[in-house]
Amino acid sequence: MNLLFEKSVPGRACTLLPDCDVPNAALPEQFARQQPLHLPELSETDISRHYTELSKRVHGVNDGFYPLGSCTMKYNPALNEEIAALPGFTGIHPLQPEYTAQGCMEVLAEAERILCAVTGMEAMTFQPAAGAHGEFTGLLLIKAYHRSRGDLQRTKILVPDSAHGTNPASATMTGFEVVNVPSSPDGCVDLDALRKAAGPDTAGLMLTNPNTLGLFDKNILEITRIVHEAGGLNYYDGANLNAVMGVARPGDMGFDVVHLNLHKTFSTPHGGGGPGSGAVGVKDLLVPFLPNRHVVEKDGHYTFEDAEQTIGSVKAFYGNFLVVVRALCYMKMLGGDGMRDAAQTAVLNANYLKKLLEPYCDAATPGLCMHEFVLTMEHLKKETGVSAMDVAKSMLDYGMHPPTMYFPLIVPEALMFEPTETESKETLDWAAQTIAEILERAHTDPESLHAAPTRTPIRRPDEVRAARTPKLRYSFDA
Amino acid sequence: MNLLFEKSVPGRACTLLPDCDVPNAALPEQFARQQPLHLPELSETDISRHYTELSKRVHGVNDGFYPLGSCTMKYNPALNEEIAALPGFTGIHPLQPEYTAQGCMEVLAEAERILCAVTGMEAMTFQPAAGAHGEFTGLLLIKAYHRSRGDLQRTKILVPDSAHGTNPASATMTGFEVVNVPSSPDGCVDLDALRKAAGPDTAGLMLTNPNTLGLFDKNILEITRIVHEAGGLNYYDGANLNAVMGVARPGDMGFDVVHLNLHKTFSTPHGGGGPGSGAVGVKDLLVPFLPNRHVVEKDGHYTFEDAEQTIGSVKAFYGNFLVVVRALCYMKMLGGDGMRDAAQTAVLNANYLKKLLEPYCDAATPGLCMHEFVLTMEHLKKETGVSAMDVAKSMLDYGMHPPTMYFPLIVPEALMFEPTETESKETLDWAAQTIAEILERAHTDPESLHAAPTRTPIRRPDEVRAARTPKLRYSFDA
Amino acid sequence: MGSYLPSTAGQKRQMLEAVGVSQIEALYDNVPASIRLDGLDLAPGLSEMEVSAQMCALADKNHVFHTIFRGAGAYDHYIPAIVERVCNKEEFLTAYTPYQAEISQGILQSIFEYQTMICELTGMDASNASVYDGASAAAEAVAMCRDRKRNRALVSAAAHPAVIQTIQTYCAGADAEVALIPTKDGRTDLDALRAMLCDTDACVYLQQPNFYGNLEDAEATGAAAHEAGAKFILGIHPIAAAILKSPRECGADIAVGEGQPLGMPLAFGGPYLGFMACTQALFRKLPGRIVGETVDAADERCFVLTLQAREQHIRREKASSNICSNQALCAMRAAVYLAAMGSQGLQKAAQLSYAKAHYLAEELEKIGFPRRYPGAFFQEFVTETPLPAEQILAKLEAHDILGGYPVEGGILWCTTEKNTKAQIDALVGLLKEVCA
Amino acid sequence: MGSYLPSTAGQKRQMLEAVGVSQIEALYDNVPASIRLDGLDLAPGLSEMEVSAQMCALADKNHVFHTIFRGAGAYDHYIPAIVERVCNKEEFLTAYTPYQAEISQGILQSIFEYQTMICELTGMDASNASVYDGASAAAEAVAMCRDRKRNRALVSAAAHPAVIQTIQTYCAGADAEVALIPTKDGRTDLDALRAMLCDTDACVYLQQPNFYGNLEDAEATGAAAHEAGAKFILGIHPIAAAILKSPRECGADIAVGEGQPLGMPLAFGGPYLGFMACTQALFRKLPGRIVGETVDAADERCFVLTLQAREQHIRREKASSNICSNQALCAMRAAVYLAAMGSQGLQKAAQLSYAKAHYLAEELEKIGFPRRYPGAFFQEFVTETPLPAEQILAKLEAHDILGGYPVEGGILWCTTEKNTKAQIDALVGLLKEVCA
Repeated sequence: MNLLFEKSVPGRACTLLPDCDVPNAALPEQFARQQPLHLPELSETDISRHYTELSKRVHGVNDGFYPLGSCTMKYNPALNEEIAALPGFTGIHPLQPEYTAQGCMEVLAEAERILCAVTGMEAMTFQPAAGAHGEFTGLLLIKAYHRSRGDLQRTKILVPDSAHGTNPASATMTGFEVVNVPSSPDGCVDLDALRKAAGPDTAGLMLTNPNTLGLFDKNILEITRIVHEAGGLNYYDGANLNAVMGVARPGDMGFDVVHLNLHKTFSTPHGGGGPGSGAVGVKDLLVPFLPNRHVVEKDGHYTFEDAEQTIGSVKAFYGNFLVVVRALCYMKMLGGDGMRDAAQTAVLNANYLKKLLEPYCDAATPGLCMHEFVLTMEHLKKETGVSAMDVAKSMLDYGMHPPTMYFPLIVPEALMFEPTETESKETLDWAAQTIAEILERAHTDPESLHAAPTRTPIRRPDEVRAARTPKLRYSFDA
Repeated sequence: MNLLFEKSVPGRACTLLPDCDVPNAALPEQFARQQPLHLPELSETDISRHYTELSKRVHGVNDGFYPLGSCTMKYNPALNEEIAALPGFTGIHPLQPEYTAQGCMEVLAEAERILCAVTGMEAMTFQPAAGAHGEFTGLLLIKAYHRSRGDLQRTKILVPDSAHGTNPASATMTGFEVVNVPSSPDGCVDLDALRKAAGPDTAGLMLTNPNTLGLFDKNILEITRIVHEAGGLNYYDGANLNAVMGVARPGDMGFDVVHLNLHKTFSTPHGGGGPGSGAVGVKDLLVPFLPNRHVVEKDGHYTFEDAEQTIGSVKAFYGNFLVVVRALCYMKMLGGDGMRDAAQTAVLNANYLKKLLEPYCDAATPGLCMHEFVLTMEHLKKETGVSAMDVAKSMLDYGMHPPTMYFPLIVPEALMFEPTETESKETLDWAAQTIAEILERAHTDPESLHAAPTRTPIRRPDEVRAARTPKLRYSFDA
Repeated sequence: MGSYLPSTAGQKRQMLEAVGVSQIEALYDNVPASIRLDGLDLAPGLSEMEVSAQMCALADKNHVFHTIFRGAGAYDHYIPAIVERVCNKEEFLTAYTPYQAEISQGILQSIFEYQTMICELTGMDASNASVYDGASAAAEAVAMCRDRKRNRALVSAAAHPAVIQTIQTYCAGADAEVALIPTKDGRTDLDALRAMLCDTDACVYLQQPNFYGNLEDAEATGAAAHEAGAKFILGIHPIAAAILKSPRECGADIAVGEGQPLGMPLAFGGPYLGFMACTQALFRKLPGRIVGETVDAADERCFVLTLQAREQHIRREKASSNICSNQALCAMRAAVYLAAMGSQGLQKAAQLSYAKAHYLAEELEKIGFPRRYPGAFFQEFVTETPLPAEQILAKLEAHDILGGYPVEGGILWCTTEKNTKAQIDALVGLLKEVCA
Repeated sequence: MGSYLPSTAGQKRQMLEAVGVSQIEALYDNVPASIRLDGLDLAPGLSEMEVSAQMCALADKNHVFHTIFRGAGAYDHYIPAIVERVCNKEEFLTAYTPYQAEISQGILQSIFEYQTMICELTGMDASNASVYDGASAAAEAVAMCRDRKRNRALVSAAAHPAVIQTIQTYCAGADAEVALIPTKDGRTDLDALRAMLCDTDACVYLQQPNFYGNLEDAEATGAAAHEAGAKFILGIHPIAAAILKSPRECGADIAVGEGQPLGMPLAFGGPYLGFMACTQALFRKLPGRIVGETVDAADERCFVLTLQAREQHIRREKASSNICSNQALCAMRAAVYLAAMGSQGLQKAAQLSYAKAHYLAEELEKIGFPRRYPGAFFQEFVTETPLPAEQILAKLEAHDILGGYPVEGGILWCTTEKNTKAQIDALVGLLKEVCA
């Protein structure tokens, strides 16, 4: 379909703004733009139809099953959107006097209170805008902590090899050196390797638990003890909190700092890639370093305060506030029991789907899983030439979003499924049957899988060409 | 796709309401329902996905060209929806004290003032909920007028044969006898026939002008004079006001009462068939009979008043208020000049599209048209066997809503196009080219048109079966 | 200045040229010169920003009450968030009547589902796709019952006044008679009804619960009507219907009602929703659009507008109703509402509304607001007042409470599931204070 | 009690059975018993109706000012209705990062269009798909410029304080140095900058217009930076950019800014939008998602996430940024906003904001609020105040006006196209009264 720019007609416009009602004032010539500005010229009908057409070329959670591993694509409640659109939230200037924004501040304080109870933490900041931003913030806190003690030798962050790519990248951004810790054959952290890696240069460990294989590390208490004993701190990547909320708390597992993806675990929509919220919770020892503008309650009145040795700002103001509003709605709906129910059901759904699929393909790990699991198409590929990619692309033709492909890196031809708790048994049954059919077709008609998808708005894109000859914007000269 | 009832799972539910916080009270047994109540049991995910799927099986104005004649499917501005959703409008009880609802009352008064200026009327009621409801109301006013004068012999309403079916039906509902007035060969009212029909038993004339052939009756002043001289009143069916707003006024044409379709001319959305608003405007002589609860301003304060000899209520309260809100937004945007611009552009678009199509098929009337025009497929059918229906159904495959089919009844194999002013030249060019291709294919491959559509969610339905063995509800026993 | 016109001046020139006229005014040659306007006597158009500001200012001139104890035909029930979300989808909003079934299955199926739900609520066999509101639904139902021999409608005086007025207006149009059945103790007087009934009566219209919130003996009323050969029309509250005897159980031939409680905001009276359902014997007389199930050319189940031979565009002056545009989007709201509530949820809404009204009535009784009528009631009831109603209500309004509706001899109070015990207790406390 | 779980108890039992465990807790065998929770110390869940009431009550505790003369990093520009309407479409809302291009063209194309618009606004060659906000965009831009030899960033002290803080925080993380360029008369001191610059400086960051609303000599700043071999980063206001010299014209290597004015509500500080664009020479260093054009297997134009070799999920610890989730939906808002405004509309918004600020400044001057800094400014400016700022602002707040932002030595006023002459005159009248 055409681009907005290709639909543009010179002279066409929406009539949005009034004429000037004050004496005109002329911008001094030396500041004035000379370069032409090509924005599309369109009527409201054009715009509305353009985006309506685009909306039909998107698959969201509301369009169907979306078991994208590690992304927790659960249903986004309608109430959240209704509440986040209230003028009493959207119309508040971030710098208006605190006494006129007590409701917003209470939202932050209340969300903090609940999330601290869920994670076993002491305080929480909402400034980080996404999970990776939360990791960065958490590592800055760890860094500040060691510095404040004059413990300057701690330059290394331990990261298991099953970690999300953001973990090592965040460590690097924070000036740390990354030490990869291998997994043992059962998919958990290799304790011996960890013991070897941990030492006086260890600033901390970053761990996702349940990990990216969907396993709760049974040695979790030992792991965090090893790091603590080496003088390091433990960082919990909350990407997978949905498996354990209400069941076990990172704080009780021995973690000192945790980030949460409010847009994953707490049902706020992903918006095609954001905005998210990477709230960071900390234990007592890290409270003095929290990002600035932390909400504090005194006698029912809320104020912003800066921590004594604050790391400063990781962005302007207080974070993606409206995302926190949505998460608070969700948490109030569920309450403590509801969160536990949600987690347990997410785990049940994953195990059920895994069980349904196991007759047709290989799981990366045997037995029970948490909220997600990984399949490997290694054998399939050897036998039929059909790759994980082919299987995933075939799923597109059935109106199903594929699982995460080729992750975690330690599993060859990986497909990582996270069905979430808001999917019904009917949907899981249907998905399993559909995937089974695809896998069967891999043997009988592998070509059809290489050629998939065929019923989608476009066929497989040429990604190599995109990267080799980058065209990153529309060219008006062409 | 499945029905909500087929997706229902016993025990599944949304958690919407709290438990009872007052002492329970038991409904006496003699009033209690015994009959089972089968409502679907669904989660919010189920509901959201169900309607998302349904939304993809609908063609709205935002999905593409919608030249449905006589329905004025113009673009529905986003602002209208934003304003109509304001709690200051949606949260007002119709029976709350007038001093707490002055804004709502001002909306009605302001919309009345503008629409009176547009139509040349003295007062306006918003109680009627749709065009046909407006006709009914208007005829009740005419009836009340004659009665009030003791003129009880006036039992007939004159209706041209090109009229919408609602006109004769409304006349019957109001206890009048319908006298059909034929059209002359040029598509306008046959003046001689009208003179013959008009007499002391004439209560009034119902006329659509421009008429359903898209022609402005050049004898309009003579027509209304004939009826007036016979002692009847003139009723203006405003379905086609979009052609002339700002250009000429029904009041100046000699009409005494007019209904407007706010959902057509004034850009409020059609909602899949409603809610609309069939506002009725009247000249002085009918003011004493207006429906009750008419807003009146006194010293900047608004009150509801009942006219002296009110016909009563045609529905509860004051009409489809939120539809009036939307129309007022639109009218404020356009102002007087903008309305004229809109009308002229609607007429230009129709003439342009007619011009583009004339090389390929026959127009029902030659020369210029107003905001809509009628094609006849009579020759095409004789030559190729392809009917107006076949042509219309073929258009579905191109993402275009067909024109109104088989109306007006006086034109055989009629297709009635109303492109409206919010369509661009590009769209009209595309539509004309597409239709030309279809018409060409009627000659080369008529079968393909009989078989159309093929790219729509369903193929042609068996309407005869639907009517012969009516299944009007889902059966739980089946 | 505002405009939604895509055409640029240059394009208009091109199009005029193609049409063969030199200027746009020439397209109006048929319009007599004497009535061509120079311009409208209206303010010039505004920008979107200005219109937005003006309209918001109008909305701000209204007061949205924090707490509402008023019903009287418009009810402040809870609207689940999913209702607004679904019905705001532009595809539903910007489509028209589903004439072209191939590209309108979304709307057709949703109406079919709505019709099924209305049949379930009422216990009836067939429902139409909606009419304008509860009052016009009642008037249309009366029209369904009339024939040459039976031309009079008996209407309970305990029905909503607007319903009575609308029936009267419609009947006056059709030169048909309406007689009011008197009330006794806030209920329809059955003895009076029996005495009135004669063989030219087309139907009896009863409202359950009635305008005063009281529960009527609907079965006996229906039996009386049928005995005289008249049809029985029952007007119901669609949430109360979840726990009250269904119209079918009461012997009704036609069930109608105001669908506003099913997910429509108060909105100063509209758009609301008129629902209509009837027995198998009558369904061909139902006015308005009706959706039916059929199959397409590929033998797949699908839905179409059906039984159109009843309608005005086919029958013209022989049609019994002129309705075409209805309240389709409101019907969709009702369907989404009922899908979200489910049977259990709807029964809960009814039960909560009932329990809260009874708690409030009890508490009011204690402080000198005795109930005016004896017997069973649903979510509304009339009390007498120790002070003039206006005085009491004004005091409540100052506390951001919209009190009950003033009626002859007292106040008509209403509760829904939204009225918490705390709100009720606060109301009672305030009234006590006012009347102390 | 609230729940979004479709599974019924019966279905859960079936699924447990299929999995082969007797109860759901058994799925957590790996969780050490010592840390298994009995329950959370939280209130029980609520119904949707209760949550809605509680959250509305929180919103009601905030005050939405009728008139706003405050900017300072968050601007009350007009948001066209079409922006909200389009971006509320559930398909856009509920999708994630467009990993699967075949079913994500809607989002990919919208980002490609956004990238093009940002390039047009800034005059740059390449834009990413957005970062968290203007402050983090500035910090990421600084990171793009650093290498082993050049590790220090020079940042104008006249930039927004939160931007400065964020750059400092990011640099502290990376053990990189930040030095503030002092100001003189409310502008970046160019002489001081020239004196500071040395060959270990990675970049100079300048904000235009700066925090005080003043227009900087951006070209000269850029020239100075380049002379020292440092990169030049220009932080801009995206609406002002419609009429101000573009970053390209000012010689910038990287342009960044806070995209909030492009259709995002104030929303207590977020979500907002960080935009980043750069020259051809630097685009491979851009952090975050980038969408590129390509063709599909049928040779049709389509769009994909591209240049992923830069990103963390490929490069892991060698990536220069960790960003993955960004502000995609905000970027869509900006694109719809810019499409609705068009070039003319955006220039009008800029020109109106400018003219109104200058009118306000003139009127304020007349009543004893002289401008604190000389020279050209855009839509914001600082005035001195005859009374303490807090006292003045409190008075305005009582009249439902959010006055300017109190800064050292005065008040930072701001106007947008939304501030009518009537509002400005009323403000001035009120101030006159206060200070009389």
